[in-house]
Amino acid sequence: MEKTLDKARLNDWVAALGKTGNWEVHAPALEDGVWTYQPVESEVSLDHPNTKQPPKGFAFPQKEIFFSFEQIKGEPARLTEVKPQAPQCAVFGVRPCDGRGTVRMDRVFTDHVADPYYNARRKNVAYVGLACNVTPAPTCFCKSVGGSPVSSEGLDILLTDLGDKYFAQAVTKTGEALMAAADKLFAKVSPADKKSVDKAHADALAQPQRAVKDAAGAPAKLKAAFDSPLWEEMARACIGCGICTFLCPTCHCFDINDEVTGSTPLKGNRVRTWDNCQFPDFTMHSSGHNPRENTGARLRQRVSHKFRYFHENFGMLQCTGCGRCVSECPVGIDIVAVVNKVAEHVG
Amino acid sequence: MTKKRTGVFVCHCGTNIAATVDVSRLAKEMANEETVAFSKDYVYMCSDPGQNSVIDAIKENNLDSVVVTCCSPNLHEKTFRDNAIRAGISGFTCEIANIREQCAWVHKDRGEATAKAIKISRSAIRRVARNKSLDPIAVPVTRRVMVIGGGIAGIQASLDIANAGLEVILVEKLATIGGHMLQLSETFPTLDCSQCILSPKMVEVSRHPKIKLMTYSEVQEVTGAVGNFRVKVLQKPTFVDAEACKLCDECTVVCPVVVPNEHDLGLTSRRAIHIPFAQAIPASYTLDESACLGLNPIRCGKCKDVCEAGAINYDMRPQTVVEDVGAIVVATGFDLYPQEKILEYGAGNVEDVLDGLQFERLCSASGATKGHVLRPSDQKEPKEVVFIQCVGSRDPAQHCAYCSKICCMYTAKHARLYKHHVPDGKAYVFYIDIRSGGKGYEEFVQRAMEEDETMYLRGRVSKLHRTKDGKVRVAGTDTLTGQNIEIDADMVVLALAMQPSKGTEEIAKVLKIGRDKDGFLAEAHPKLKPVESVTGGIYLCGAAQGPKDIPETVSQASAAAAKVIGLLSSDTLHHAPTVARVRSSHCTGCEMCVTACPYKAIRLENGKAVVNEVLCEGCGSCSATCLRAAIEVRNVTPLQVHEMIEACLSV
Amino acid sequence: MSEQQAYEPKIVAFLCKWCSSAGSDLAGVSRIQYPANATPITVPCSGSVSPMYILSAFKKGADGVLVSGCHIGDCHYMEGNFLARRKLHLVKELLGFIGVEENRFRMSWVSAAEGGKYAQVVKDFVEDLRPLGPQEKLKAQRT
Amino acid sequence: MINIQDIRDTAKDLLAKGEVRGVIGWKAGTRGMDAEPVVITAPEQADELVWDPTCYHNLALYLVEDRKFLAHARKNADKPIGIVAKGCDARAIVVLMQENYFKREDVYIIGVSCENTGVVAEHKLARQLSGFAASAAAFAGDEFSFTTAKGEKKVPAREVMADRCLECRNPFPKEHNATLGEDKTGRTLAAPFAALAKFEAQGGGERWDFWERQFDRCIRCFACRSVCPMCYCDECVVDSIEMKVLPDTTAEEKANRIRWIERSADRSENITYHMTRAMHLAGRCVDCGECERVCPVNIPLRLLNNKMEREARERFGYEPGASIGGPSLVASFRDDDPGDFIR
Repeated sequence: MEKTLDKARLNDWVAALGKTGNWEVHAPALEDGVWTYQPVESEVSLDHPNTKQPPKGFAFPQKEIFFSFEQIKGEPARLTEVKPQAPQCAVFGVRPCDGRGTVRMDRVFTDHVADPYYNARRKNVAYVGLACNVTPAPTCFCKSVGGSPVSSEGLDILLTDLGDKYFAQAVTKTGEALMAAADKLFAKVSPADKKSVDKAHADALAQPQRAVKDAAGAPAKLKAAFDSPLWEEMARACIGCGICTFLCPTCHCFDINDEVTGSTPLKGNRVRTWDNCQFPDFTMHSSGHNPRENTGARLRQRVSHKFRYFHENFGMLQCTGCGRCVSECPVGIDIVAVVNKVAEHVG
Repeated sequence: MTKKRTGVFVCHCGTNIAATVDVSRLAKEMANEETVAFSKDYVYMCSDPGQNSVIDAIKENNLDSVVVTCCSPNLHEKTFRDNAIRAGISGFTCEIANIREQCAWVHKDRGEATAKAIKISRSAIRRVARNKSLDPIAVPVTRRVMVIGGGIAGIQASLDIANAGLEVILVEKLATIGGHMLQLSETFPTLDCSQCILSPKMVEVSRHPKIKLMTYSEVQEVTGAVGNFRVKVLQKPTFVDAEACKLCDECTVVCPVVVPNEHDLGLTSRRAIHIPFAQAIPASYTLDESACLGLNPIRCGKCKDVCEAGAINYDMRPQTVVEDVGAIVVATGFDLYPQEKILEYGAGNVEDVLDGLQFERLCSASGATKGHVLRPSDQKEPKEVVFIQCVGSRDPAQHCAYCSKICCMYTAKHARLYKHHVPDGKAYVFYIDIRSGGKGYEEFVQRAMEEDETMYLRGRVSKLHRTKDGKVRVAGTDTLTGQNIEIDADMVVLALAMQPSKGTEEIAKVLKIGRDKDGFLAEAHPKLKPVESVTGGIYLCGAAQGPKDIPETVSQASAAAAKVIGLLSSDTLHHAPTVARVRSSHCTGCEMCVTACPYKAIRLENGKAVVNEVLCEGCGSCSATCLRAAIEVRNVTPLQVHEMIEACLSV
Repeated sequence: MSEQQAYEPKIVAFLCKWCSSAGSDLAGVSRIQYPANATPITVPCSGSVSPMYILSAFKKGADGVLVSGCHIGDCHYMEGNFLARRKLHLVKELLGFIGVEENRFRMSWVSAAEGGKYAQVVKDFVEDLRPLGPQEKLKAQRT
Repeated sequence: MINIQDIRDTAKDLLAKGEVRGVIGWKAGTRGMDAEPVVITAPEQADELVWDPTCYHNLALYLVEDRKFLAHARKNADKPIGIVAKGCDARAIVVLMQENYFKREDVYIIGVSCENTGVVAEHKLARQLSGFAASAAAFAGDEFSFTTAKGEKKVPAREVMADRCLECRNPFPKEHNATLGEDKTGRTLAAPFAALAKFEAQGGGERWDFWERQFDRCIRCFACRSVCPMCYCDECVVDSIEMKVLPDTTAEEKANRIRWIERSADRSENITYHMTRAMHLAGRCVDCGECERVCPVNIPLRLLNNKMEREARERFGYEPGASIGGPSLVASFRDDDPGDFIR
């Protein structure tokens, strides 16, 4: 389904979703210099660079309680399942790279074993994307990893900014329902609209970006470079924080802990929280042995996961080129430069 | 770690606890605790059957730890730890939950008190669940003792300890032992001659095979702890070889420098080279470096020239001597409150206004006037003498708040001595009230009033000044008659307050022992540990601990000696094992704990902190300072406190 | 808890073994009554109270935290309370800085002879905590 | 502003003479305008070094990394390592030496004076550029210019300079082996603690509202801790696993670590974490501002540390990073420390 929407009517659509469809609408908002997804209270204006954090938290929140437990002395432990409370949620302004990120998250959490917590949330989230027909950020590289600034992969609707109106393309049934919820606000696509959107997309694709030089060859090259001393050298500045992965749209590692909330009697929750392969304790064994004990090994893991292991498991690169790990790294570790350097090194 | 099997023993303490705390509910709830394998309540846990039931329960139920919820640990911690040991488990896995003093006795509402008792008990159970079975640390002790201060207190303590067979090092700041007692003329209430009773003891000290006397010496630094102190003593040079000196006195004849004589409180003079007084121990001369023209034959050198024995040696230098001792007795005595601070009585600038010690020297046969009471200004016999009590004492607004205790008695003594020297003289005593508790004391004062016709006037002297005709006009009020009184006295004697000696202040710093609000050395407990300082192995006696007279000083010295003898009666001491432990894996060697430790018990070795368990007192300052959780006190670890906090906030 | 039941502040009281715990014993021996809101934890010395203990107590739901030690100059361990005074001053300032009511954290010097003072410190603390209501800012959500 | 060639020449000379085994400095980044930390080990690499207002990083961190690396490899360094250090970096080095982390002779400090300027605050810049990243920048005199997707924007230098630099009293590295640039000790571009004073002027209620919002945002990426040269512990007290396992580590120790905070990034846990960090940095934080800079969710962490710094200074007369031999703030005391808050 393809339609157009006057920019002036964007907020009416958002309001209609809240009223008729019981959708909770989230969109990027600037707070204190940071773009983050926030519940829309009144106005939305989709004029944002990509958000600091990807939208992955909608289906994969940083903390998820699996169940609660209580242990009374001499009795068997009592477990109570906690089901995620996930309202229907429409996320506006998702950039194509992050749309492609959701595809990868979906694969991880549904392919082999369907994660009930993820899926309970995921089925209630709709992504209303926004094509990047603007000058890309200096750290963007989606084109070189198989994506595009105008990709609709993983989105329910892709909006393209045509100046005074949006070109809206429903990609999924959910997307169609979202548009149908305020059918009257949308207009039919004219041939001129079609022409403008094609031009906008072509222009966007023509924008120069940084590039991973040979993404297709990366899996093999990373494999060859596994034991390279290059990793330690490239990670020399790495401080071992969790920014790159916590802000990544496709990083999905987690840890499970029992968090005690009371001791008389003993009770608490089993909790899943994001974990992070860049933290030194990520692979720490209780023996004290740490198979990835330096930042070089951890950088290799992160890059290899994105450009090799995920490819081996799912047939696609995990990196979508959003550039967050590059722009947000406090010390300038640059995944594009790393992959290219490895390629160059392996030859 | 396998889970603990703790026994909980809830004491009713008759109705002391049970009246306010629901003890059976407490015992029942504690049984629900994860680590509790046995729980009961009983009417008197500390009674014989109660204690036996604890021992039996430990054995029968295979318990490895015990919580007794009862009175303050100060009362029965030891009792129940001993029981634990008797039952075959470590005493350090027994903890007391204080639900009497800290709960039952201070709350009325049964519900609230029970709830609080549950939290307190639960907290103790959580703690004990992680207590380690520790054994006391055995420390070999040094069976030698240092006594600091060579007055009557130090002399008595030294003799008592030495007579028990322990080696004693007696350190005195001045060139002779004897202290203030040797300055006294006679002593109350018997009026026996002070020197006559003290000199034999001084000689005994000097001849005692177990006593090493170090005069003209000061303690500089003390390290270590009970059982094993290391003391650095600075021996100042006397420039006279005591062994060689023949006491011929030729040197003082030729010495050109004349300075006031301290022993006579400035009433006489001495030379730069001098013997403090004839009976000084050690019997030798001392060259006062500060007064001497220069320790140099070119400058003077007269004493050295004249000394036939060749005992004078200008090349003597201060020496630091290190002594290892197991215990220390502090007997650094008192000073009189300075007359300069008594502005209302002329701040020491009015002639013929003397302090008590000066008056003693006037009365003393060995004193300035060879035992004739003559007033300093004109060497005439004073016919009217006013004695003023409580000068500087009992005056919280301006001077000392406390009562100096001995002034009533020594003023009565002074009045009587005066009358014995000058039978036709008139003695007046201004007093606030008379405190004459003590054997024969009240009778002594009565005799001063009746036999010796001393005029006691109740009231304070408001001011005094010197008149043109060489009298001291004393203006006061007799509060019994309400009349203002003016006396033109020939001499006035002030019964100045006692204050801790200057040396006491210094030694407290060196030994790091506390002082009370008045500056006297603080005893560990005002009633039950009157001769112990708060630091183990350091004992107190004499006027450094508080104003007291000779009999009391001697008793206290003997008491301190008894404590020392008890402490050092065996070759090893047992030190509480609840000391700091370093987790060297986590220590980065930042030295913060080393700085924070008040006992210098931590040092760095190969970049890691190491605890000297003998010095460590387990205060935990290190643990609270360490940023890395790399040091903790055994059986009060942060993990234990963390869980106790949880217990305190449980519902 | 029914609405009739008034809010009762929960206090964790860290008492040094030598002075303040002994002082609270004296309050008991003297039968001085004071509110039951403060549960004591006896520690060797106020200097052993880590800032973590205070944060932890608040996180576990304490409405107030009291640290009480020997008077300055009387510390059984000579210097522990000096260290506590400096360290806990910083804790107090930091708590106030992030907007935690200053009356939630209290420090006192109570000697072994000051049973009455200990009772008064607890009374005053409870009175000062009452108007503040339950401490929710630092408390962990215990769902 | 110091001539970059002087830094390069100094580094080159040290490496060429073999006086140091490497020099820690900054080089141009690969991803836009920011410089990034680098360790050079050969004289010819010296030409890579740069010096501009994007040299934010407190390079003392890399001395810590270097020591950890050596310790792990069980190596002893035969020569000192060189480091280009701003005033704040040098103060951090002093604190590290105060805590015996390494010895003075292990380091060769090439001090660089910030003179009358400072580094750019990424957060301020983000506000100026509405969150759009700058692909290029030019730093000339009092006006900086930045290029973004939205075009070029000129900004007065002061508007985007970090508060820590504006308020810095010691832009000149007192502890050094060599220095470049003018000694401007005592200069202030803004009143010391100005940002703190402004924040503190609010009431307790407002302050809580503010911090509540901040702490709710924290995602516990621990970048603040990772970037801090003072957070050199191998294992942080708030981590819930035993990182330092030695042969003598007991199973009990491993099993029973205190969970001061849980892994959930809940407000209470986040607060406890940040408060603990502030306490642990009291008297040690040298106000390099790195924690605040790297925070991906813009929590103004410097305020917390600044508060502790001012307390230490005003109440205890203590200045972090002032002397290698002095005692640590919380391990020491003065008889007249304020105690009027105690009943």
